[in-house]
Amino acid sequence: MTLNLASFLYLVSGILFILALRGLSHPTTSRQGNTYGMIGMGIAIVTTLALAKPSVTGLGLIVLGLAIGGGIGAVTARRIAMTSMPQLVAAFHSLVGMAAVMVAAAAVYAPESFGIGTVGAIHGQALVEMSLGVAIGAITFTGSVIAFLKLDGRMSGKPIMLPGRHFINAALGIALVVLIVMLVTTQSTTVFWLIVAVSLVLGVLLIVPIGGADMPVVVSMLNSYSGWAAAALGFTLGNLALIITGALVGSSGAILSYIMCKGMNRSFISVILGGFGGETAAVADDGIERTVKQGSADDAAFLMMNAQKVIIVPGYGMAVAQAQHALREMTDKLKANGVEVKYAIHPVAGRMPGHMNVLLAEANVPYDEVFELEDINSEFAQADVAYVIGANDVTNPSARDDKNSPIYGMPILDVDKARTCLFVKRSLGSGYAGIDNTLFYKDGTMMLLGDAKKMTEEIVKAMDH
Amino acid sequence: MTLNLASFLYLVSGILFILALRGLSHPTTSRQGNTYGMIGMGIAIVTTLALAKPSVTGLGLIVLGLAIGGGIGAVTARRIAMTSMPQLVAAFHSLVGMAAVMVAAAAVYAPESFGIGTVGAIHGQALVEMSLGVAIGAITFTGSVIAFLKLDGRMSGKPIMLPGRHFINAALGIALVVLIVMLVTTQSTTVFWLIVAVSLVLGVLLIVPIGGADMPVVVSMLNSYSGWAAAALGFTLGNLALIITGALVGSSGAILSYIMCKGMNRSFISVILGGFGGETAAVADDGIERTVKQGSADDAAFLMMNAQKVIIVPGYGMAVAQAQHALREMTDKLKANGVEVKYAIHPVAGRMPGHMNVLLAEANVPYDEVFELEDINSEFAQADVAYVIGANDVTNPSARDDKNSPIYGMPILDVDKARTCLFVKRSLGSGYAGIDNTLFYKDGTMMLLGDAKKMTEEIVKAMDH
Amino acid sequence: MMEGLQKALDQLDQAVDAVRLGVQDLATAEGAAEAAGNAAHAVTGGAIDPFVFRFAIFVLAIFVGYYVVWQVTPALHTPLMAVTNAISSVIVVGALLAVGIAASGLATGFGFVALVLASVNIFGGFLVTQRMLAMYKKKDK
Amino acid sequence: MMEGLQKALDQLDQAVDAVRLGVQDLATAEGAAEAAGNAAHAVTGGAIDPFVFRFAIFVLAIFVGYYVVWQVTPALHTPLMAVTNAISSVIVVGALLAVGIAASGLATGFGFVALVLASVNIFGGFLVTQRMLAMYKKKDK
Ligand SMILES: NC(=O)c1ccc[n+]([C@@H]2O[C@H](COP(=O)([O-])OP(=O)(O)OC[C@H]3O[C@@H](n4cnc5c(N)ncnc54)[C@H](OP(=O)(O)O)[C@@H]3O)[C@@H](O)[C@H]2O)c1
Ligand SMILES: NC(=O)c1ccc[n+]([C@@H]2O[C@H](COP(=O)([O-])OP(=O)(O)OC[C@H]3O[C@@H](n4cnc5c(N)ncnc54)[C@H](OP(=O)(O)O)[C@@H]3O)[C@@H](O)[C@H]2O)c1
Repeated sequence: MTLNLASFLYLVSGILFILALRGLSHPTTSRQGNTYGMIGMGIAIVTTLALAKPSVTGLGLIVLGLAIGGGIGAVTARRIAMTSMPQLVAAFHSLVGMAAVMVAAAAVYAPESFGIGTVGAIHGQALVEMSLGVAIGAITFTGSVIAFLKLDGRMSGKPIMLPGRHFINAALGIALVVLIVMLVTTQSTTVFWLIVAVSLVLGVLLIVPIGGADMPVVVSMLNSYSGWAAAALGFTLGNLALIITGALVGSSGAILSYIMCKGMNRSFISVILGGFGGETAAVADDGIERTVKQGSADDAAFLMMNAQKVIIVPGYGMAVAQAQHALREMTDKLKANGVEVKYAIHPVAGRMPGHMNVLLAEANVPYDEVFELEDINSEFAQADVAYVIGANDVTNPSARDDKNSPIYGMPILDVDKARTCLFVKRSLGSGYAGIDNTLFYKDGTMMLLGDAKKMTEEIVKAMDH
Repeated sequence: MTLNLASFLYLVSGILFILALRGLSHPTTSRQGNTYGMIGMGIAIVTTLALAKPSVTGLGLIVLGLAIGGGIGAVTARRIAMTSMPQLVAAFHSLVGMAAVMVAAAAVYAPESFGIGTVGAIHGQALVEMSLGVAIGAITFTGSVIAFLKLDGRMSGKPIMLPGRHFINAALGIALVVLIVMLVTTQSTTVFWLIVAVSLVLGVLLIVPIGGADMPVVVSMLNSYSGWAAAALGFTLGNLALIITGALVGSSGAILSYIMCKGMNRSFISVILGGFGGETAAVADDGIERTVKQGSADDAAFLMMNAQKVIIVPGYGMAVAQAQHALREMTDKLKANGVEVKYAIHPVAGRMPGHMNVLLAEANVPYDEVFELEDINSEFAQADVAYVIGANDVTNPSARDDKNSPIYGMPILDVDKARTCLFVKRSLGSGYAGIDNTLFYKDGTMMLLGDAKKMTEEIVKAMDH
Repeated sequence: MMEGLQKALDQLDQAVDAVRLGVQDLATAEGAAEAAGNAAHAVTGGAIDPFVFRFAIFVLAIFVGYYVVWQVTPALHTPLMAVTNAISSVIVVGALLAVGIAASGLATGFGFVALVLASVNIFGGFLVTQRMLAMYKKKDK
Repeated sequence: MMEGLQKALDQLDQAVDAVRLGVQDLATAEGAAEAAGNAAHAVTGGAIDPFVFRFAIFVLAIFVGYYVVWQVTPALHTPLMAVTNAISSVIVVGALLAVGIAASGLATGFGFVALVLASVNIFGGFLVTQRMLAMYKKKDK
């Protein structure tokens, strides 16, 4: 295959990746989009094989590698619980980061294979591009590993604040620049590995000070990084598919980070600087006696069965409790009884963008019953019951009314406008932002304390009476 | 200047053009966008000068050319009436088309200047790209001239249907392909000029069968063509700014054509095949006696002054009568009297996309009082008066209710839902589509027969009593 | 004349071979590393026809155009037509090259005509757009 | 060795000059027209560094990415994260080149590791996306 034809085919696979993302603009086109993505990947792989013309041994190795990796990937994809998506994505990012580092290493030891010179005589520009790729890749690797550990609960979510960390990070950053210059002048592999080492350390240091709850933004940011790393290596390899994909992934991660920060009304900088979400703030004690109306599953069942319209507001607690299937059963009962049921999703409900939508989809909730904040917020005033299950911050009226609240300005779901507001959670404790929710003490509110799944199941049972 | 730096700067100007179009997503950013566009053009020109390093004579010629063209352009831009926009755009497109032809001719006679070979020995690929550019450019030229003549009323808007025109066009198309092949093999300038001649004829033949009223779609299509011509020459000259701009303009024209066809519920093919909009169809005579309630300016003034909410629906007749300023005066009076006034714009009201918006903007109507169909259509039910000024087809309920109507399926403004519907036009005649409007004979309708501007001015006077 | 070219091409071949040998010799030497790297780069990475790149740029620009134009608010569709017209006259770069480098009288003439036509569009298009856009105002409160 | 390279470069210069002369001689001759055209093309059009083109492609792809991602419906943001992850493993082309062309044992090793890691992502990413997307259903009526 000529290089021209190959480049053209890489362009085709880049275009197919664009179409893959484009498909996600609507659920009906999304599956087709995913297929485009797979075809694009297939074209990229076959083109590369036709270009490299590997020996029999080489081909054997390649098939082996694809089989091992593909097997692990396929099994993981099949087995993983939908609630573990955030962790899975973080883990996958770390792999992309490490793969980028390894490809760069291979390029340093066998530059001829990539047409960027010979050992010890690699084209300067290629070295710069490669160093950028390898540095970002290594940061992505360790950063994603930390994010994975925090999300998976294998490491405390508490922010770890090293003294003088800004100073250390700056020093490491400068060291990176110096090392890259050295690599170009000396072509030394030692320097290359030093770059890798420094970047790995930097990845850890950048992410440990960020609290576990901020990890979704971090994961998305690392997604963006992995894109830029791929693009940088794309420049080195002169590969159009890599350059286009890198830019797509880079933009995608950046935009999702932006959307999350906006949904939480926080600045990206404040997330990255870390230190947030470690301890829950003390509940403001304003001296006013607060009374809470607590209810039982029977009360809730009675209220909802006699309602005309129920809006369900799921949150992080639903994911933790895996309550989506029970919830679906409950709404089926309600609908069978002639009650109108809708789901309202806050842009940052749960722990990653679109988190609630996936879980509801898993429980076979049709996506046209699920509405975004702007589309449903005005309907709470006409609803008889708002069933808030495992959500907290996204309903907190202090974001709307209290200028001193740390989440002031964040858009919220106006569940307090519904006639009755049912809150399913295990305690009166706060959510991710660590802020007391005054709604618990309001007249129209009834607390259903307990695990989201168990409580919902009890309500379902109570409905049968 | 090195070619690398120049290419980079051409890329910058391409990006600035993207930002220019991006700015048009909102009126507040649009002026900034236009500035980006001018800067982009400036960069492209300066870069080319730095690259070409013209002699003093050459520079003199260039300044002269820019001065002559710029002067004509600037004066035209200042003098032109807003109502003549469709014609102006058509005229301008013809210039781009001719410029493309001239540039290609220059390239044929002095290929060295463009780095595509020497006279009689021009690179084959460059010749193919160039022929495409020159053919599309020439078609754009004569096509736009015809469109201009029809829009400006200097030529009858009637479709001119040559017998066997599809056959002639096909033959010319085949001739073009043959000529391009000959050009590549013989490098003869005669063949080049033959290509130009055939394309010029083709441009005329393609557009004359299309009725005057369909010209807006044609203008937009020719806009798209001029883009593709520019892109083709961009390939020849290896110029990134031209390639990017060509693609932008090409997409833009195509999308606008699509939007217009959709707004009229017609297929693009049926527009291009022509023959539409020549004669007005005979008014369907269903034997039912139709009575029309006619009103005076005084009646209209009384009705509107006592209304709570008035929605104004402008159409092509407002543009013809230049009634926008009088209209603005009328709404000022109404607003001063506490009446709520809004403007409703149908996507294909008038004779080009956004036609009504420009005219209203010219009359200082704030753009946040002007609404698109989807955003205002539900409000007619709450309006006391719909003031339909020079619009007809876009209000015709047969598009909504009568499956046999030629415009069935076209979205319409539901003016018939308003308590009273005032129609300002000169007769009971039909509009662009040549279809009778049953609304004229409805109970809630009052016809104000007369010129849109005069009638509105009379209403304003009547309001002062 | 044919022979002249043939000879030249032969010489070119020889030169390229010589470079290749030189590079192999030098592969481990230090100073000339950069030069060698350059040569190797040209052999593989540089071998892609620029047409492929231009085509890629063209296709991506169509995507960008598609999205950017769909985002234009309908109220500004008329200015959109005017401004796309203005920017499509970047074709002026071709005219400038023809007039500026001026290798033949005819070509200069054609270039000059193209220059005048494109200039009408550039100035006319941007200015009329500016005039239109200046009219779009918000309600003053 | 330095001399070898120098000599080669000199020869290259001579060859290029000879080509240029030959082309000028031939400018009016017929048969070799195409060849001459090719040469002239290489001198000007082909002289642009591929980096510029790649950079242009990169910038335009960022624009496309920007628009395409903003159009993704919020309900599909989780699949978006999964699928971007999957496609970012086109980095596999680098791994394939390393393993396939295999010039040094070490490089093959690194390439193999990269290949395995990227494959996990490719299969894992696309399949988990497919699994998620299969769950999004409309109300059946
Ligand atoms: N979605 C994103 O992309 C994203 C990204 C970054 C940050 N965030 C942040 O995450 C938060 C999301 O808000 P949210 O309302 O969904 O969640 P939240 O405010 O974190 O509240 C979740 C609630 O669920 C309850 N809960 C936990 N486990 C439960 C179980 N097994 N059964 C029942 N209840 C349980 C907890 O209360 P108990 O302990 O009393 O049970 C907790 O108050 C926002 O503050 C947002 O800014 C979201
Ligand atoms: N906007 C676009 O991009 C575009 C493109 C292509 C086609 N079109 C077509 O154009 C039509 C636009 O609809 P429309 O409702 O705006 O216009 P219309 O249906 O063409 O009706 C215009 C009306 O204005 C009246 N009129 C003309 N001159 C007048 C004057 N001086 N004073 C008062 N009234 C006058 C005419 O009636 P009298 O003769 O009785 O006065 C005519 O019925 C649609 O059919 C659409 O499909 C639009």
